[in-house]
Amino acid sequence: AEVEVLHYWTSGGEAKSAAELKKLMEAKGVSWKDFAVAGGGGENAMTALKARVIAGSAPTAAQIKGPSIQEWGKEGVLANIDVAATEGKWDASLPKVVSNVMKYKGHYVAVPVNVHRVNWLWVNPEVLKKAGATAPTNFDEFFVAADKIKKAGLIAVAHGGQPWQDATVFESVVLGVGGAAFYQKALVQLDPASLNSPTMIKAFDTLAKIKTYIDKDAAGRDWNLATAMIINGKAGMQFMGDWAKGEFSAAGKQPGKDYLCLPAPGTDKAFTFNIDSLAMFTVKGADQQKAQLTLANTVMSPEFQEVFNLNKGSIPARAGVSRAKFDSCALKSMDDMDATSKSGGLVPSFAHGMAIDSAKAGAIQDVVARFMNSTMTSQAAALALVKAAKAK
Amino acid sequence: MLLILCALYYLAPLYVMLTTSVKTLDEIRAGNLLDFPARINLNAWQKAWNGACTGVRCEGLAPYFWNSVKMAVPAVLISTLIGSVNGYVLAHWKFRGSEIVFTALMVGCFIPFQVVILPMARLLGLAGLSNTTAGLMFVHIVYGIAFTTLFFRNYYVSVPDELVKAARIDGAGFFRIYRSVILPLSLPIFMVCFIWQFTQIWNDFLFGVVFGGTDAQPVTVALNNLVNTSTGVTEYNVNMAAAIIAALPTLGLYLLAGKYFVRGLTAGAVKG
Amino acid sequence: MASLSIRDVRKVYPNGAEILKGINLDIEDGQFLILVGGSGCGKSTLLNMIAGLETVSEGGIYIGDRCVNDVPPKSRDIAMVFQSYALYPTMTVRENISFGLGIRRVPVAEQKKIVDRVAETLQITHLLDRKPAHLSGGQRQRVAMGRAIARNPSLFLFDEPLSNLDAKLRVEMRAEIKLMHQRLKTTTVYVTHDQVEAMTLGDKIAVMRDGVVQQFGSPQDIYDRPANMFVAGFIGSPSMNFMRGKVLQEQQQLHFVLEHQGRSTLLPIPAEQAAAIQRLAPANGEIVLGIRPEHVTDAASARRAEHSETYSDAHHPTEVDCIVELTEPTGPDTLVFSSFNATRLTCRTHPRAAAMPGQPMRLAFDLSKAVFFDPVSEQSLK
Amino acid sequence: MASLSIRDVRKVYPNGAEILKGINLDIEDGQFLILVGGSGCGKSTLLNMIAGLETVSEGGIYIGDRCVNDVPPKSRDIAMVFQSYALYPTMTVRENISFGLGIRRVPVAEQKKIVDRVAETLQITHLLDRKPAHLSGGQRQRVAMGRAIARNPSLFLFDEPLSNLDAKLRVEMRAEIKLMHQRLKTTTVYVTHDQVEAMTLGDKIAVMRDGVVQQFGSPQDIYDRPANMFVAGFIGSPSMNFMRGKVLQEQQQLHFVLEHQGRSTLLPIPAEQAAAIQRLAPANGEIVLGIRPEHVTDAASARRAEHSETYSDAHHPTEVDCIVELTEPTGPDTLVFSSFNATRLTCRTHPRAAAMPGQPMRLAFDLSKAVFFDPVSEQSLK
Amino acid sequence: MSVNHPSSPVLPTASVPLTRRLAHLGDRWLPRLVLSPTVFASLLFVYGFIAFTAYLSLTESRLMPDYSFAGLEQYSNLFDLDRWWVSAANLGIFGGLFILICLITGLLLAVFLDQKIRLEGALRAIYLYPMALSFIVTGAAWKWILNPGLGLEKMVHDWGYTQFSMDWLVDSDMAIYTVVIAGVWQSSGFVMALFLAGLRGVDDSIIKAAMVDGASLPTIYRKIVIPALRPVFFSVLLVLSHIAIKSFDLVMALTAGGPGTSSDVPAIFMYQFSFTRGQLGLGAASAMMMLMTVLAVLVPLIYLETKEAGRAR
Ligand SMILES: Nc1ncnc2c1ncn2[C@@H]1O[C@H](COP(=O)(O)OP(=O)(O)OP(=O)(O)O)[C@@H](O)[C@H]1O
Ligand SMILES: Nc1ncnc2c1ncn2[C@@H]1O[C@H](COP(=O)(O)OP(=O)(O)OP(=O)(O)O)[C@@H](O)[C@H]1O
Ligand SMILES: [Mg+2]
Ligand SMILES: [Mg+2]
Repeated sequence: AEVEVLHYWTSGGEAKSAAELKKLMEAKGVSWKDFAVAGGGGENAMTALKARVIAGSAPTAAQIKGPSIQEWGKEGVLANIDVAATEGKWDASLPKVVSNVMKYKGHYVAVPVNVHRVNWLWVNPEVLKKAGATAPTNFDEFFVAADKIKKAGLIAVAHGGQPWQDATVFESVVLGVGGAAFYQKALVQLDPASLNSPTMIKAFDTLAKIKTYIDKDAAGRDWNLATAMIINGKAGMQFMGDWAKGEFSAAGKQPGKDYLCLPAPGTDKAFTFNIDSLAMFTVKGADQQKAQLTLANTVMSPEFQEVFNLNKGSIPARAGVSRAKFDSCALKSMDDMDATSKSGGLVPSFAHGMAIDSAKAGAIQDVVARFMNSTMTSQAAALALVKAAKAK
Repeated sequence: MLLILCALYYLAPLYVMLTTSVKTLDEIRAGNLLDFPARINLNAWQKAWNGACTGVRCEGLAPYFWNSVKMAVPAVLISTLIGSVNGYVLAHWKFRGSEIVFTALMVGCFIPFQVVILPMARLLGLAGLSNTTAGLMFVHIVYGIAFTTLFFRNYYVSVPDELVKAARIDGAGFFRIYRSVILPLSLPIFMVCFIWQFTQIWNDFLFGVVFGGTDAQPVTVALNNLVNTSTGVTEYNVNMAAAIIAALPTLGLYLLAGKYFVRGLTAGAVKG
Repeated sequence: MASLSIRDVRKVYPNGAEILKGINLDIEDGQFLILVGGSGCGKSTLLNMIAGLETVSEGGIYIGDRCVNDVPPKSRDIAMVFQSYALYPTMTVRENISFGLGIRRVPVAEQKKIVDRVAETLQITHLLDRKPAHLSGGQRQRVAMGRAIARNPSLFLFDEPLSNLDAKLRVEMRAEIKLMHQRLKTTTVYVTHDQVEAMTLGDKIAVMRDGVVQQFGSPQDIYDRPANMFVAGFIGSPSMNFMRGKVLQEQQQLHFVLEHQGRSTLLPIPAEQAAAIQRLAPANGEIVLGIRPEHVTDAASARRAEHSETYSDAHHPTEVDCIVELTEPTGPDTLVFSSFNATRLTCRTHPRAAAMPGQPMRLAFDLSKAVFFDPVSEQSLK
Repeated sequence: MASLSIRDVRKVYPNGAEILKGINLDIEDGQFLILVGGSGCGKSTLLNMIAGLETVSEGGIYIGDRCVNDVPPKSRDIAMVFQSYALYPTMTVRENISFGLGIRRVPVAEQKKIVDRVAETLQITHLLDRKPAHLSGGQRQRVAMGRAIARNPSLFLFDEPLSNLDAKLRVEMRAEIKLMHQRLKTTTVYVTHDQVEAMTLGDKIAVMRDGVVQQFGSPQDIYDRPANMFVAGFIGSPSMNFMRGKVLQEQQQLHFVLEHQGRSTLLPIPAEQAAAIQRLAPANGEIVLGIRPEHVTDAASARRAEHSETYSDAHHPTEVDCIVELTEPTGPDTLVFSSFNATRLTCRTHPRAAAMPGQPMRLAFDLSKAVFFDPVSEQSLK
Repeated sequence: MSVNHPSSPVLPTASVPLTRRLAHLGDRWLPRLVLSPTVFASLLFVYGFIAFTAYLSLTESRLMPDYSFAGLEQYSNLFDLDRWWVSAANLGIFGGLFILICLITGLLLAVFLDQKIRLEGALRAIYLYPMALSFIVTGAAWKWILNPGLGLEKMVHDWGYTQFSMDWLVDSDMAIYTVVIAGVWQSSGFVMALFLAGLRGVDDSIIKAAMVDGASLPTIYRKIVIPALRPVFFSVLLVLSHIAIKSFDLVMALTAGGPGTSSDVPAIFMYQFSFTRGQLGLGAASAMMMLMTVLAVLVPLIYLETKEAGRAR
């Protein structure tokens, strides 16, 4: 039997992590057919997936996440894997926020691979030291530090000018400026009043200011190249999810020493989560179905969750994974997740398609991208957000 | 001279790609874009061919390269041949409505390919051809015919009708005339079509990624994956080497047969 | 070998144009039929229909009593030579000639024998291994002819086979085609727009205009007794002269009144024509005199001809003075152009008799060969 | 208007081929020079050199005493008409004609006047707003000519301007060109490979072969006294007949011995030629008799001609019997082909005198106009 | 009809041997038979799919085709989207400039190459080779060259000219022009080849005639040769507008529509909305708009051309 998995885990740490899964599957006698489609934040992958589904030859599993799982569920092409879930007692080991996302109409149709925290700020302490700056905890401090780095002749903020990266910074800023409750109202419930509120305008103002610390070559730069700038000491700070850690690890860097992982300014009480998951598609033949269940079990197994997340920089989606090998960043992530899930600071990442459906998310992303790449005023941007939120 | 200056502009990207591909990473980072490589280093080529990772697999471009060959060669041959026969009919066996057929076919050149993805996927699925080289070939043939027919028809129009008449009187039938009289005359236009179709099909990305599945992924998709797959640092030299490898067959075709290209165009493919 | 009949044939192209409007022609086995006419009159269309390359819209084409309307070209037992020769450019001369034989499954040895024989007849043996691109125009023409002969068809079709050759070669090839026909005696249909070819080659000529046969007859018949002004003007080089004028009866003799620089000269009309004219001429007595250049000549030549009446009819040419406008020495004769009441008149004179342009000259009109036409219907009066 | 001299002109193409091998020609102001010769003999090359479109390898070209070797075409004050007419396809007829004027900065009003005048002369006024693609062959020819006339150049160059027209039109346009030249009197160089055009149009003819001028003279001169067998065969249609044979002195009279079906007939040679022959003939006494078809005619016509000696020299034609192989009626005359010792002989006879092929016929040879050649050097004996 | 031909017993055509009649029928029907698969394929795969897309654009389709009718709603949504108008405007800029510059450079190169210069073969190959590269490769190479931190700008800075600035790739106002640069680089060689072929077809004697008429070489090209290339212009326009309107790979590889959405073009727009954003209906509507643009450009062009050709006949 074999499983075919469509994914776009192609950069540094991701690719290594995917390779682990392949190894584990092959150890269980299931061969792995790699259907990697890189580029464009999964755009090509989604196109290919649609073509495959329409052709009636869906892959065993595909990297789909968040509300999209529901959308696919509506199309009736996902497989029910409750069998594996009961057997593996997933309900018990998955936090509610996670398991909700994995279910369609109360049945498991997808397996979570990990939980990413998006609201991180990655810092090169060397650079800070050279510039005489200290690690920021809020935006005021952030801009002080940024000014110093800039004066030292280095790039303050490493960034890649792609819409999803713009959105990543944006959501961290909104979270930092407005707090979790505001974030929830604005970017999850899309409340028009919140979207066009002074807070939102302030968030845009902040974003506009951050823009001034970004080098002009950022346009089109891949995130990992931006991360590389931190690693090489060319730049001081980067807003990026915890997958950036994979790049640091791959470069042999130690957390706390060679780099710092800080919550994005003003968001230490919050956690934007981004769950990677594999949605399971209906496959034909008992053999294939068995392989699919094996895949689901393997993905959920603590062993896999451990190695995968060690490589990728994220934290396991399930409970019961040994914390021993995880580094300080990951441990902080785990703790914060626990804490925020109780305090209500645990919010879905809008930039990574966890909060709202793809049409609205895309529309908002367009607004942010336009704001980042033009002289649009904050007021206009806020108004545009209201309009974008109506997209269908 | 002006022409030489222009030539430099045209050559610059190729030069950059070539030199970059034989530099080491350190040299690239330290040096200038136009610097000549200090030492020619073929490791990047080696790696691009059979070592670099595309997604989880780390087999380089080689397997995908052969996928492309297996797909492109038959697709080019078949679409050219069909185009040739079609052009022959449209130029020398006109019937009521053949002009309309021709115009209608021409419109086919302009359909945006994104439009056809979903319905085509469904049809391929029904035919059991999805994710196969055969399926990909089929798609390329279907959307290549419009252009090849156009080329051949315009070329064959310049072949005197009297040749066909003479052969008919000599007793030859439809296919015999095609084989004995028309085909031997068609070398220049075949070259044009080969070049055009091969370039189009070999360089296609969209169909490859959508209909190629895992087994039939062509080299362009692999190149894209390779360029986007990185382990820490972007290996520009490997990427450039890969890009050149992916372009080698078409480049080679242009260099070998480029002469025929202009000649074939001159011989009649140009006319609207 | 076969006779050919064309009965009420009409051709309407899909675009609705009626190109042939009821053609009737009959030739016997072995005859040489010429289709002649201006460009676009439908000659090629008719030939293509005989060949089976175009469908017949109406009527019937019969080759040796068999209606071939629905017979495909390859089964009609014909061979055709095209204006552009239509040699297969990628084949050698030998292959060109044997192509049709090969298709008809003639054994290879036999093919070779035929090709060699044909090549010898046409003196192209040394060219057999060349490609058409390496042949001169005349050589190509020969090969095209060889390809036609090789098959030994019962009907030859030629579509302006000589019009791409230069003047000299055209004259030579014309004679060769005629000799070949004399030898092979294959029924032949030959399209041309060159009236000299029509005159010299044909047993029968069909003069066409706008899809209608204007006259069908032997060359000499058409030359001497054209049915209408179109045929009269078309056949003969230089063209027949046409002069409009009145007839005048005087002293038992009908005259044509030639108005000229304010004076009128009376040209007596021979008896036979006079009768027809009196019967058919329009009420106002105005008719068109058609007279060929060789019948308007210098007075001396005319007088000399009169002396020995061997061939000329017993008729006394009338002499008229004129001013020469232009002379064209062709070698054996010199053409002299002059004007009568704004009508250009061409005469054929002895080279030494022609006066210089601007000089006066005395011309002799021999009306015994003249033809008269109705100026409205343009039909010959007879 | 200008005279034209070509002095020792040679042309070597970059590929090393020597195409013109020392050409010398002189014509006076207002004369009409014809360059005639087979395909590839270098006529167009020479014309292009006169136009300045090709460089001169050696020698000099003088237009009105000025050496123009290094003068660009536009400053030579010439106009040229091409075989393909070379009309500018995207311009209307009016624009075509006025293009050269515009470039020479002729005021627009003036241009219009010139175009209108030219158009009227050529009767193309109604075509002025059409594009060349919508014109017939003859109309295009006229426009090309109009373009040349409009500029009123001092030298006209024509490169086979009529060869794309059909026979009928060619004859008409030929006369028009001649008339135009008579009116404008512009010095003209005219390239053709049609010897009839050469004869009828030229004041002077240069017959070329392989880059060498074979003979340069007036049309009648070249026709009557060709310098060699090439010129003799090239000029005249149908071609001059050549017969190889011995001369025989008998009773004070030199004879040409015509061997024929085992018998020999003696053809007496007129006195003047006889002298030259005796002086120049090769030792074995074998020479080539060149006689034009119109001087071998049916016996009756010959006798008739003899009666009135107005133009024919006092010479008694010799009658010979032969078998007719082929006849070609052209209308005014009929050509009769016969063979003497495998040499084809063409005769021009009265239409009614020609016998049927295969029948015997009595021919009369008029040697007074014959030309004799050295069989080796092929030069005329005189 | 039947005229005075009493004799000649006419053989009925039915007595023609069957095989012969089949052969005849063969030659009449074979052409249509041979063409029919193509016609069928084009009906299905081109027109069928266009119809399918047209229908989709009238439905509420989101992630997957959904056949409930929604009227023109998708179109009104589309026209409400700023991003659509940005991409349309970009297509205008890109298409216009790309076609114009390709035409001019292609024509100039062809005219210069036509002057019987040495090296013609080599130069021709150099101008033509970019055609051989896929847009993916072209995009990657130019992205690198135009990248201010890596390519041209850095190079010139290294040479000491630090004022030099070539940052179009990352400037949202200028990014679309970099697409033009790369597009021209790739396609102008092909245009050159087409024009060269056309120039070679121009009757030599026309040029001679113009020389005799007194025109200088530039005048000859301007007034006579280039106007005579009209049909070639038509082909070139056809091919170039085809490339421009379908340009997807190039933009994707070079700027991916960025910075932001500033270099977005309709092809990318429709791709993203149809496949990434789950707004298939909207994507279909944009595709229909693209198609209509194509037709709006092509139909008059083809009409004019055929009319011209028709009159010339
Ligand atoms: N396939 C066709 N459809 C419509 N009209 C046609 C077609 N072929 C020829 N014609 C028209 O039929 C007429 C006669 O054409 P045809 O070729 O028979 O003339 P032709 O007498 O051979 O002239 P030419 O001497 O120029 O060869 C022309 O006016 C031509 O335009
Ligand atoms: N550019 C050239 N380079 C080399 N040879 C040439 C060139 N142009 C013409 N020739 C050769 O020069 C010879 C004479 O050519 P030219 O065109 O003058 O002949 P022509 O007498 O005009 O013949 P035609 O009657 O066929 O027009 C030919 O053999 C031709 O092949
Ligand atoms: Mg014809
Ligand atoms: Mg010439």
